[in-house]
Amino acid sequence: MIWVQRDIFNVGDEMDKLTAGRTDIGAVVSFTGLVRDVNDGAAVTSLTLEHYPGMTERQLEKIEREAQARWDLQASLIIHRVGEMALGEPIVLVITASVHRQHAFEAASFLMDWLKTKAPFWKLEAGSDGKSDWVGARKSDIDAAKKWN
Amino acid sequence: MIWVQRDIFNVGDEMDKLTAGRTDIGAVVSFTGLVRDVNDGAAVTSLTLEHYPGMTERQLEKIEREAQARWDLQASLIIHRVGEMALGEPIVLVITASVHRQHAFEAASFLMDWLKTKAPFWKLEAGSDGKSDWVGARKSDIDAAKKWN
Amino acid sequence: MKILYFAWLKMKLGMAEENIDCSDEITDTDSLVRWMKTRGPAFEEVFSDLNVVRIAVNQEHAPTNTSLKNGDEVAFFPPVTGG
Amino acid sequence: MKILYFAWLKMKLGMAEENIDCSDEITDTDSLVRWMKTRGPAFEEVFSDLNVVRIAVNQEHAPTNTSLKNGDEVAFFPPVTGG
Repeated sequence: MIWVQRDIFNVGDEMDKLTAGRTDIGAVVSFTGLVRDVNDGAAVTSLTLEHYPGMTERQLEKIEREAQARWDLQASLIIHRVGEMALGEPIVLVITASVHRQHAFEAASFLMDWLKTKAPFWKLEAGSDGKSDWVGARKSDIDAAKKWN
Repeated sequence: MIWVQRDIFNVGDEMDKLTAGRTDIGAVVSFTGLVRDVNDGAAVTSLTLEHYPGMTERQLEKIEREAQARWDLQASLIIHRVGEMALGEPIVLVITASVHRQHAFEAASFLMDWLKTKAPFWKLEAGSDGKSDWVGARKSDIDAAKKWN
Repeated sequence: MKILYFAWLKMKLGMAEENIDCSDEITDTDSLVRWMKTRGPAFEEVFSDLNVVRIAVNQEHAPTNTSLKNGDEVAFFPPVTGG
Repeated sequence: MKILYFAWLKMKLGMAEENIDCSDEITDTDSLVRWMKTRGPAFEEVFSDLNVVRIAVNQEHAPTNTSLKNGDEVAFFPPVTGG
Protein backbone atom coordinates (compact mmCIF):
# COMPACT_ATOMS: atom_id res chain seq x y z
CA MET A 1 0.00 0.00 0.00
CA ILE A 2 1.34 3.43 -0.86
CA TRP A 3 0.10 6.89 0.09
CA VAL A 4 1.35 10.30 -1.02
CA GLN A 5 -0.32 12.92 1.14
CA ARG A 6 -0.05 16.38 2.68
CA ASP A 7 -1.53 15.28 6.01
CA ILE A 8 0.58 14.23 8.94
CA PHE A 9 0.33 10.54 9.92
CA ASN A 10 0.58 8.55 13.15
CA VAL A 11 2.96 5.58 13.08
CA GLY A 12 1.05 3.59 15.70
CA ASP A 13 -2.28 4.02 13.90
CA GLU A 14 -0.77 2.91 10.59
CA MET A 15 0.85 -0.12 12.20
CA ASP A 16 -2.41 -1.05 13.96
CA LYS A 17 -4.33 -0.82 10.66
CA LEU A 18 -1.75 -2.95 8.85
CA THR A 19 -1.73 -5.75 11.44
CA ALA A 20 -5.34 -5.55 12.75
CA GLY A 21 -7.01 -8.95 13.11
CA ARG A 22 -3.96 -10.79 11.80
CA THR A 23 -2.30 -13.56 13.78
CA ASP A 24 0.09 -14.74 11.04
CA ILE A 25 2.56 -11.86 11.34
CA GLY A 26 5.61 -12.40 13.55
CA ALA A 27 7.72 -9.32 12.88
CA VAL A 28 6.93 -5.70 12.06
CA VAL A 29 9.62 -3.17 11.23
CA SER A 30 8.94 0.53 10.77
CA PHE A 31 11.12 3.36 9.57
CA THR A 32 10.10 6.96 10.18
CA GLY A 33 11.99 9.91 8.74
CA LEU A 34 11.61 13.19 10.64
CA VAL A 35 12.35 16.85 9.85
CA ARG A 36 15.62 17.75 11.60
CA ASP A 37 16.66 21.19 12.80
CA VAL A 38 20.12 20.84 11.25
CA ASN A 39 21.18 19.50 7.86
CA ASP A 40 24.81 19.46 6.71
CA GLY A 41 25.63 21.83 9.53
CA ALA A 42 23.09 24.53 8.63
CA ALA A 43 20.09 25.46 10.80
CA VAL A 44 16.75 24.49 9.26
CA THR A 45 13.43 26.09 10.22
CA SER A 46 11.04 24.21 7.91
CA LEU A 47 10.99 21.81 5.01
CA THR A 48 8.92 21.72 1.82
CA LEU A 49 8.64 18.56 -0.23
CA GLU A 50 7.93 18.91 -3.94
CA HIS A 51 7.13 15.85 -6.02
CA TYR A 52 6.08 14.70 -9.49
CA PRO A 53 2.43 13.64 -9.17
CA GLY A 54 1.80 10.48 -11.14
CA MET A 55 5.44 9.43 -11.43
CA THR A 56 5.75 9.44 -7.63
CA GLU A 57 2.96 6.91 -7.14
CA ARG A 58 4.20 4.84 -10.10
CA GLN A 59 7.75 4.64 -8.75
CA LEU A 60 6.68 3.92 -5.16
CA GLU A 61 4.48 1.08 -6.40
CA LYS A 62 7.38 -0.37 -8.39
CA ILE A 63 9.67 -0.14 -5.37
CA GLU A 64 7.09 -1.85 -3.16
CA ARG A 65 6.54 -4.63 -5.73
CA GLU A 66 10.28 -5.17 -5.92
CA ALA A 67 10.50 -5.56 -2.12
CA GLN A 68 7.61 -8.05 -2.18
CA ALA A 69 9.41 -10.04 -4.89
CA ARG A 70 12.69 -10.15 -2.96
CA TRP A 71 11.41 -10.92 0.56
CA ASP A 72 8.53 -12.83 2.17
CA LEU A 73 6.33 -9.94 3.22
CA GLN A 74 2.83 -10.34 4.57
CA ALA A 75 2.12 -6.62 4.43
CA SER A 76 3.90 -3.42 3.54
CA LEU A 77 3.17 0.28 3.56
CA ILE A 78 4.88 3.40 2.25
CA ILE A 79 3.57 6.85 3.20
CA HIS A 80 5.38 9.95 1.94
CA ARG A 81 4.24 13.45 2.72
CA VAL A 82 4.47 16.43 0.37
CA GLY A 83 4.12 20.17 0.98
CA GLU A 84 5.43 22.14 3.94
CA MET A 85 6.28 20.52 7.24
CA ALA A 86 7.56 21.76 10.60
CA LEU A 87 10.61 20.60 12.58
CA GLY A 88 10.10 17.24 14.26
CA GLU A 89 7.24 16.24 11.98
CA PRO A 90 7.35 12.92 10.13
CA ILE A 91 8.15 13.00 6.40
CA VAL A 92 8.11 9.35 5.42
CA LEU A 93 6.97 6.05 6.88
CA VAL A 94 7.83 2.55 5.73
CA ILE A 95 6.35 -0.53 7.43
CA THR A 96 7.13 -4.14 6.58
CA ALA A 97 5.55 -7.23 8.14
CA SER A 98 6.85 -10.78 7.85
CA VAL A 99 7.11 -14.11 9.63
CA HIS A 100 10.87 -13.62 9.87
CA ARG A 101 12.47 -10.55 11.40
CA GLN A 102 15.39 -10.63 8.96
CA HIS A 103 13.02 -10.27 6.01
CA ALA A 104 11.18 -7.37 7.62
CA PHE A 105 14.43 -5.56 8.51
CA GLU A 106 16.04 -6.01 5.10
CA ALA A 107 12.91 -5.09 3.15
CA ALA A 108 12.39 -1.89 5.17
CA SER A 109 16.02 -0.89 4.69
CA PHE A 110 15.77 -1.65 0.95
CA LEU A 111 12.53 0.34 0.57
CA MET A 112 14.16 3.40 2.12
CA ASP A 113 17.37 3.09 0.08
CA TRP A 114 15.48 2.78 -3.22
CA LEU A 115 12.92 5.43 -2.32
CA LYS A 116 15.77 7.86 -1.52
CA THR A 117 17.31 7.44 -4.98
CA LYS A 118 14.36 6.60 -7.27
CA ALA A 119 11.16 8.31 -6.06
CA PRO A 120 10.75 11.84 -7.49
CA PHE A 121 10.69 13.99 -4.36
CA TRP A 122 12.76 17.11 -3.79
CA LYS A 123 13.44 18.81 -0.48
CA LEU A 124 13.50 22.59 -0.15
CA GLU A 125 14.89 23.69 3.21
CA ALA A 126 14.11 27.08 4.74
CA GLY A 127 17.03 28.26 6.88
CA SER A 128 17.22 30.60 9.87
CA ASP A 129 18.80 33.19 7.55
CA GLY A 130 15.49 33.45 5.67
CA LYS A 131 16.87 31.75 2.56
CA SER A 132 15.60 28.53 1.02
CA ASP A 133 17.87 25.92 -0.53
CA TRP A 134 17.23 22.78 -2.52
CA VAL A 135 18.83 19.84 -0.75
CA GLY A 136 21.52 18.10 -2.77
CA ALA A 137 21.66 14.35 -3.36
CA ARG A 138 23.99 12.48 -1.01
CA LYS A 139 26.69 10.11 -2.14
CA SER A 140 25.94 7.95 0.93
CA ASP A 141 22.37 7.45 -0.34
CA ILE A 142 23.57 6.49 -3.81
CA ASP A 143 26.06 4.03 -2.30
CA ALA A 144 23.39 2.58 0.00
CA ALA A 145 21.06 1.96 -2.95
CA LYS A 146 23.81 0.22 -4.93
CA LYS A 147 24.16 -2.60 -2.43
CA TRP A 148 20.73 -3.94 -3.52
CA ASN A 149 21.68 -4.22 -7.22
CA MET B 1 15.45 2.78 28.41
CA ILE B 2 14.32 -0.78 29.16
CA TRP B 3 11.02 -2.08 30.47
CA VAL B 4 10.05 -5.62 31.45
CA GLN B 5 6.30 -5.69 31.99
CA ARG B 6 3.13 -7.79 31.87
CA ASP B 7 1.03 -5.01 30.33
CA ILE B 8 0.49 -4.68 26.61
CA PHE B 9 2.10 -1.63 24.96
CA ASN B 10 1.28 0.62 22.02
CA VAL B 11 4.08 1.16 19.52
CA GLY B 12 2.88 4.61 18.43
CA ASP B 13 2.62 5.86 22.02
CA GLU B 14 6.12 4.62 22.83
CA MET B 15 7.55 6.21 19.70
CA ASP B 16 5.79 9.50 20.45
CA LYS B 17 7.17 9.51 24.01
CA LEU B 18 10.69 8.79 22.78
CA THR B 19 10.74 11.57 20.16
CA ALA B 20 8.41 14.14 21.80
CA GLY B 21 9.74 17.70 21.61
CA ARG B 22 12.92 16.62 19.83
CA THR B 23 13.96 18.11 16.51
CA ASP B 24 17.43 16.55 16.34
CA ILE B 25 16.27 13.04 15.37
CA GLY B 26 16.23 12.17 11.67
CA ALA B 27 15.48 8.45 11.65
CA VAL B 28 13.44 6.18 13.90
CA VAL B 29 13.35 2.40 13.43
CA SER B 30 11.03 0.13 15.38
CA PHE B 31 10.83 -3.64 15.61
CA THR B 32 7.75 -5.30 17.04
CA GLY B 33 7.52 -9.05 17.64
CA LEU B 34 3.98 -10.49 17.68
CA VAL B 35 2.45 -13.78 18.88
CA ARG B 36 1.88 -15.94 15.78
CA ASP B 37 -0.78 -18.62 15.38
CA VAL B 38 1.73 -21.10 13.96
CA ASN B 39 5.29 -21.92 15.05
CA ASP B 40 7.42 -24.58 13.35
CA GLY B 41 4.26 -25.90 11.66
CA ALA B 42 2.23 -26.43 14.86
CA ALA B 43 -0.91 -24.46 15.75
CA VAL B 44 -0.46 -22.14 18.71
CA THR B 45 -3.33 -20.82 20.85
CA SER B 46 -1.43 -18.71 23.38
CA LEU B 47 2.05 -17.93 24.58
CA THR B 48 3.53 -17.55 28.06
CA LEU B 49 6.85 -15.81 28.63
CA GLU B 50 8.87 -16.79 31.67
CA HIS B 51 11.94 -14.80 32.63
CA TYR B 52 14.66 -14.43 35.27
CA PRO B 53 13.80 -11.25 37.20
CA GLY B 54 16.94 -9.27 37.91
CA MET B 55 19.11 -10.96 35.30
CA THR B 56 16.66 -9.94 32.57
CA GLU B 57 16.94 -6.24 33.34
CA ARG B 58 20.69 -6.53 33.82
CA GLN B 59 21.20 -8.23 30.44
CA LEU B 60 18.85 -5.89 28.55
CA GLU B 61 20.70 -2.88 29.98
CA LYS B 62 24.02 -4.39 28.87
CA ILE B 63 22.67 -5.02 25.37
CA GLU B 64 21.34 -1.47 25.11
CA ARG B 65 24.65 0.00 26.32
CA GLU B 66 26.48 -2.09 23.72
CA ALA B 67 24.23 -0.72 20.93
CA GLN B 68 24.82 2.83 22.14
CA ALA B 69 28.59 2.23 22.09
CA ARG B 70 28.53 0.80 18.55
CA TRP B 71 26.18 3.27 16.83
CA ASP B 72 25.29 6.96 17.09
CA LEU B 73 21.92 6.69 18.82
CA GLN B 74 20.01 9.66 20.17
CA ALA B 75 17.47 7.47 21.91
CA SER B 76 16.66 3.79 22.32
CA LEU B 77 14.00 1.68 23.98
CA ILE B 78 13.52 -2.01 24.70
CA ILE B 79 10.18 -3.27 26.04
CA HIS B 80 9.71 -7.01 26.64
CA ARG B 81 6.52 -8.47 28.01
CA VAL B 82 6.28 -11.46 30.35
CA GLY B 83 3.35 -13.64 31.38
CA GLU B 84 0.55 -14.94 29.16
CA MET B 85 -0.32 -13.27 25.86
CA ALA B 86 -2.94 -13.91 23.18
CA LEU B 87 -2.44 -14.41 19.44
CA GLY B 88 -1.61 -11.20 17.58
CA GLU B 89 -0.46 -9.39 20.73
CA PRO B 90 2.96 -7.74 20.82
CA ILE B 91 5.74 -9.49 22.78
CA VAL B 92 8.71 -7.22 22.30
CA LEU B 93 9.43 -3.72 21.04
CA VAL B 94 12.76 -2.18 20.11
CA ILE B 95 13.04 1.45 19.00
CA THR B 96 16.22 3.20 17.89
CA ALA B 97 16.57 6.87 16.93
CA SER B 98 19.50 8.42 15.11
CA VAL B 99 20.54 11.15 12.71
CA HIS B 100 21.43 8.46 10.16
CA ARG B 101 18.99 5.80 9.04
CA GLN B 102 21.75 3.19 8.66
CA HIS B 103 22.66 3.52 12.34
CA ALA B 104 19.05 3.19 13.43
CA PHE B 105 18.46 0.12 11.21
CA GLU B 106 21.64 -1.67 12.25
CA ALA B 107 21.24 -0.93 15.94
CA ALA B 108 17.63 -2.19 15.97
CA SER B 109 18.63 -5.38 14.16
CA PHE B 110 21.56 -5.87 16.57
CA LEU B 111 19.38 -5.30 19.65
CA MET B 112 16.95 -8.00 18.49
CA ASP B 113 19.70 -10.48 17.58
CA TRP B 114 21.45 -10.10 20.94
CA LEU B 115 18.21 -10.02 22.92
CA LYS B 116 17.15 -13.29 21.24
CA THR B 117 20.32 -15.09 22.34
CA LYS B 118 21.34 -13.34 25.59
CA ALA B 119 18.28 -12.13 27.51
CA PRO B 120 16.84 -14.77 29.87
CA PHE B 121 13.31 -15.25 28.51
CA TRP B 122 11.68 -18.57 27.72
CA LYS B 123 8.58 -19.15 25.61
CA LEU B 124 5.96 -21.72 26.55
CA GLU B 125 3.48 -22.32 23.74
CA ALA B 126 -0.01 -23.67 24.32
CA GLY B 127 -1.15 -25.69 21.30
CA SER B 128 -4.61 -26.50 19.95
CA ASP B 129 -4.13 -30.08 21.23
CA GLY B 130 -4.23 -28.73 24.80
CA LYS B 131 -0.54 -29.41 25.37
CA SER B 132 2.11 -26.84 26.25
CA ASP B 133 5.64 -26.97 24.90
CA TRP B 134 8.79 -24.99 25.66
CA VAL B 135 10.05 -23.41 22.46
CA GLY B 136 13.51 -24.56 21.41
CA ALA B 137 16.34 -22.21 20.51
CA ARG B 138 16.79 -21.64 16.77
CA LYS B 139 20.06 -22.07 14.94
CA SER B 140 19.09 -19.10 12.74
CA ASP B 141 18.98 -16.87 15.84
CA ILE B 142 22.37 -18.09 17.03
CA ASP B 143 23.83 -17.47 13.55
CA ALA B 144 22.24 -14.01 13.39
CA ALA B 145 23.81 -13.04 16.72
CA LYS B 146 27.26 -14.22 15.62
CA LYS B 147 27.50 -11.67 12.83
CA TRP B 148 27.85 -8.88 15.45
CA ASN B 149 30.88 -10.46 17.18
CA MET C 1 5.04 16.32 -26.27
CA LYS C 2 4.53 17.56 -22.71
CA ILE C 3 7.64 18.88 -20.94
CA LEU C 4 7.70 19.17 -17.12
CA TYR C 5 10.26 20.90 -14.90
CA PHE C 6 10.72 20.35 -11.16
CA ALA C 7 12.56 21.86 -8.19
CA TRP C 8 15.32 24.36 -9.06
CA LEU C 9 14.92 23.76 -12.82
CA LYS C 10 11.33 24.95 -12.57
CA MET C 11 12.39 27.99 -10.52
CA LYS C 12 15.26 28.97 -12.82
CA LEU C 13 13.15 28.56 -15.97
CA GLY C 14 10.11 30.22 -14.34
CA MET C 15 7.92 27.48 -15.82
CA ALA C 16 6.50 24.15 -14.63
CA GLU C 17 5.20 22.82 -17.90
CA GLU C 18 5.11 23.46 -21.67
CA ASN C 19 4.21 21.68 -24.88
CA ILE C 20 6.58 21.23 -27.79
CA ASP C 21 6.44 19.14 -30.96
CA CYS C 22 8.83 16.46 -32.02
CA SER C 23 10.68 17.38 -35.20
CA ASP C 24 13.56 16.23 -37.36
CA GLU C 25 15.72 18.02 -34.83
CA ILE C 26 14.14 16.44 -31.72
CA THR C 27 13.90 12.66 -31.91
CA ASP C 28 15.34 11.53 -28.59
CA THR C 29 16.31 12.87 -25.15
CA ASP C 30 19.85 13.74 -26.31
CA SER C 31 18.61 15.89 -29.20
CA LEU C 32 15.92 17.41 -26.96
CA VAL C 33 18.59 18.54 -24.48
CA ARG C 34 20.73 19.95 -27.34
CA TRP C 35 17.74 21.96 -28.56
CA MET C 36 16.94 23.13 -25.01
CA LYS C 37 20.42 24.67 -24.66
CA THR C 38 19.74 26.91 -27.67
CA ARG C 39 16.70 28.57 -26.08
CA GLY C 40 18.48 31.36 -24.22
CA PRO C 41 20.62 32.00 -21.14
CA ALA C 42 18.27 30.43 -18.54
CA PHE C 43 18.03 27.19 -20.51
CA GLU C 44 21.74 27.24 -21.25
CA GLU C 45 22.49 27.55 -17.53
CA VAL C 46 19.99 24.87 -16.44
CA PHE C 47 21.30 22.34 -18.95
CA SER C 48 24.99 23.27 -18.61
CA ASP C 49 25.80 20.48 -16.15
CA LEU C 50 23.95 17.30 -17.07
CA ASN C 51 25.31 15.55 -13.95
CA VAL C 52 22.69 17.39 -11.95
CA VAL C 53 19.76 17.00 -14.37
CA ARG C 54 17.73 13.80 -14.52
CA ILE C 55 15.26 12.90 -17.25
CA ALA C 56 12.08 10.82 -17.08
CA VAL C 57 10.07 9.75 -20.11
CA ASN C 58 6.48 8.76 -19.46
CA GLN C 59 7.16 8.77 -15.70
CA GLU C 60 10.07 6.31 -15.90
CA HIS C 61 13.71 7.22 -15.30
CA ALA C 62 15.18 7.42 -18.81
CA PRO C 63 18.65 6.36 -19.94
CA THR C 64 20.43 8.81 -22.24
CA ASN C 65 19.40 8.61 -25.86
CA THR C 66 15.82 7.49 -25.14
CA SER C 67 13.77 7.98 -28.33
CA LEU C 68 10.79 10.33 -28.20
CA LYS C 69 7.49 10.67 -30.05
CA ASN C 70 4.64 13.14 -29.91
CA GLY C 71 2.38 12.38 -26.95
CA ASP C 72 5.29 11.48 -24.67
CA GLU C 73 5.62 13.13 -21.27
CA VAL C 74 9.21 14.25 -20.63
CA ALA C 75 10.34 15.57 -17.24
CA PHE C 76 13.57 17.29 -16.24
CA PHE C 77 14.54 17.42 -12.56
CA PRO C 78 17.50 17.30 -10.15
CA PRO C 79 18.66 14.09 -8.48
CA VAL C 80 15.87 13.11 -6.08
CA THR C 81 16.14 13.91 -2.35
CA GLY C 82 13.01 12.47 -0.72
CA GLY C 83 12.72 10.15 2.24
CA MET D 1 24.60 -20.29 47.60
CA LYS D 2 21.20 -19.68 46.00
CA ILE D 3 20.30 -22.01 43.13
CA LEU D 4 17.54 -21.04 40.66
CA TYR D 5 15.85 -23.18 38.00
CA PHE D 6 13.84 -21.89 35.02
CA ALA D 7 11.52 -23.16 32.28
CA TRP D 8 11.53 -26.95 31.79
CA LEU D 9 14.29 -27.48 34.35
CA LYS D 10 12.07 -25.93 37.00
CA MET D 11 9.12 -28.09 35.90
CA LYS D 12 11.09 -31.35 35.80
CA LEU D 13 12.71 -30.71 39.17
CA GLY D 14 9.45 -29.41 40.70
CA MET D 15 11.41 -26.58 42.29
CA ALA D 16 12.23 -22.96 41.40
CA GLU D 17 14.83 -22.24 44.04
CA GLU D 18 16.92 -23.84 46.77
CA ASN D 19 19.92 -23.06 48.95
CA ILE D 20 23.04 -25.20 49.12
CA ASP D 21 26.45 -24.69 50.65
CA CYS D 22 29.76 -24.68 48.87
CA SER D 23 31.99 -27.51 50.03
CA ASP D 24 35.22 -29.29 49.15
CA GLU D 25 33.13 -31.11 46.57
CA ILE D 26 31.48 -27.98 45.10
CA THR D 27 33.97 -25.24 44.18
CA ASP D 28 32.96 -24.29 40.65
CA THR D 29 30.13 -24.75 38.14
CA ASP D 30 31.60 -27.99 36.79
CA SER D 31 31.74 -29.62 40.21
CA LEU D 32 28.27 -28.24 41.04
CA VAL D 33 26.85 -29.94 37.93
CA ARG D 34 28.64 -33.21 38.82
CA TRP D 35 27.11 -33.08 42.29
CA MET D 36 23.65 -32.25 40.86
CA LYS D 37 23.69 -35.45 38.77
CA THR D 38 24.06 -37.55 41.95
CA ARG D 39 20.82 -36.23 43.47
CA GLY D 40 18.40 -38.73 41.94
CA PRO D 41 16.66 -39.58 38.64
CA ALA D 42 15.08 -36.12 38.00
CA PHE D 43 18.41 -34.34 38.45
CA GLU D 44 20.21 -37.00 36.45
CA GLU D 45 17.79 -36.47 33.56
CA VAL D 46 17.86 -32.67 33.68
CA PHE D 47 21.66 -32.56 33.66
CA SER D 48 22.15 -35.45 31.22
CA ASP D 49 22.58 -33.23 28.15
CA LEU D 50 24.57 -30.14 29.00
CA ASN D 51 24.08 -28.78 25.47
CA VAL D 52 20.59 -27.73 26.49
CA VAL D 53 21.44 -26.38 29.95
CA ARG D 54 22.86 -22.88 30.42
CA ILE D 55 24.38 -21.54 33.62
CA ALA D 56 24.44 -18.01 35.00
CA VAL D 57 26.47 -16.94 38.03
CA ASN D 58 25.36 -13.72 39.73
CA GLN D 59 23.07 -12.96 36.78
CA GLU D 60 25.82 -13.18 34.16
CA HIS D 61 26.15 -15.95 31.59
CA ALA D 62 28.91 -18.18 32.96
CA PRO D 63 31.61 -20.02 31.03
CA THR D 64 32.23 -23.62 32.14
CA ASN D 65 34.45 -23.98 35.17
CA THR D 66 33.40 -20.67 36.77
CA SER D 67 34.49 -20.74 40.41
CA LEU D 68 31.81 -20.44 43.10
CA LYS D 69 31.66 -19.15 46.65
CA ASN D 70 28.95 -18.97 49.28
CA GLY D 71 26.61 -16.06 48.61
CA ASP D 72 26.70 -16.56 44.85
CA GLU D 73 23.46 -16.84 42.89
CA VAL D 74 23.61 -19.70 40.38
CA ALA D 75 20.88 -20.27 37.79
CA PHE D 76 20.27 -23.21 35.48
CA PHE D 77 18.04 -22.73 32.43
CA PRO D 78 17.56 -23.78 28.79
CA PRO D 79 18.91 -21.72 25.88
CA VAL D 80 16.91 -18.49 25.86
CA THR D 81 13.98 -18.03 23.47
CA GLY D 82 12.64 -14.52 24.05
CA GLY D 83 12.01 -11.76 21.55
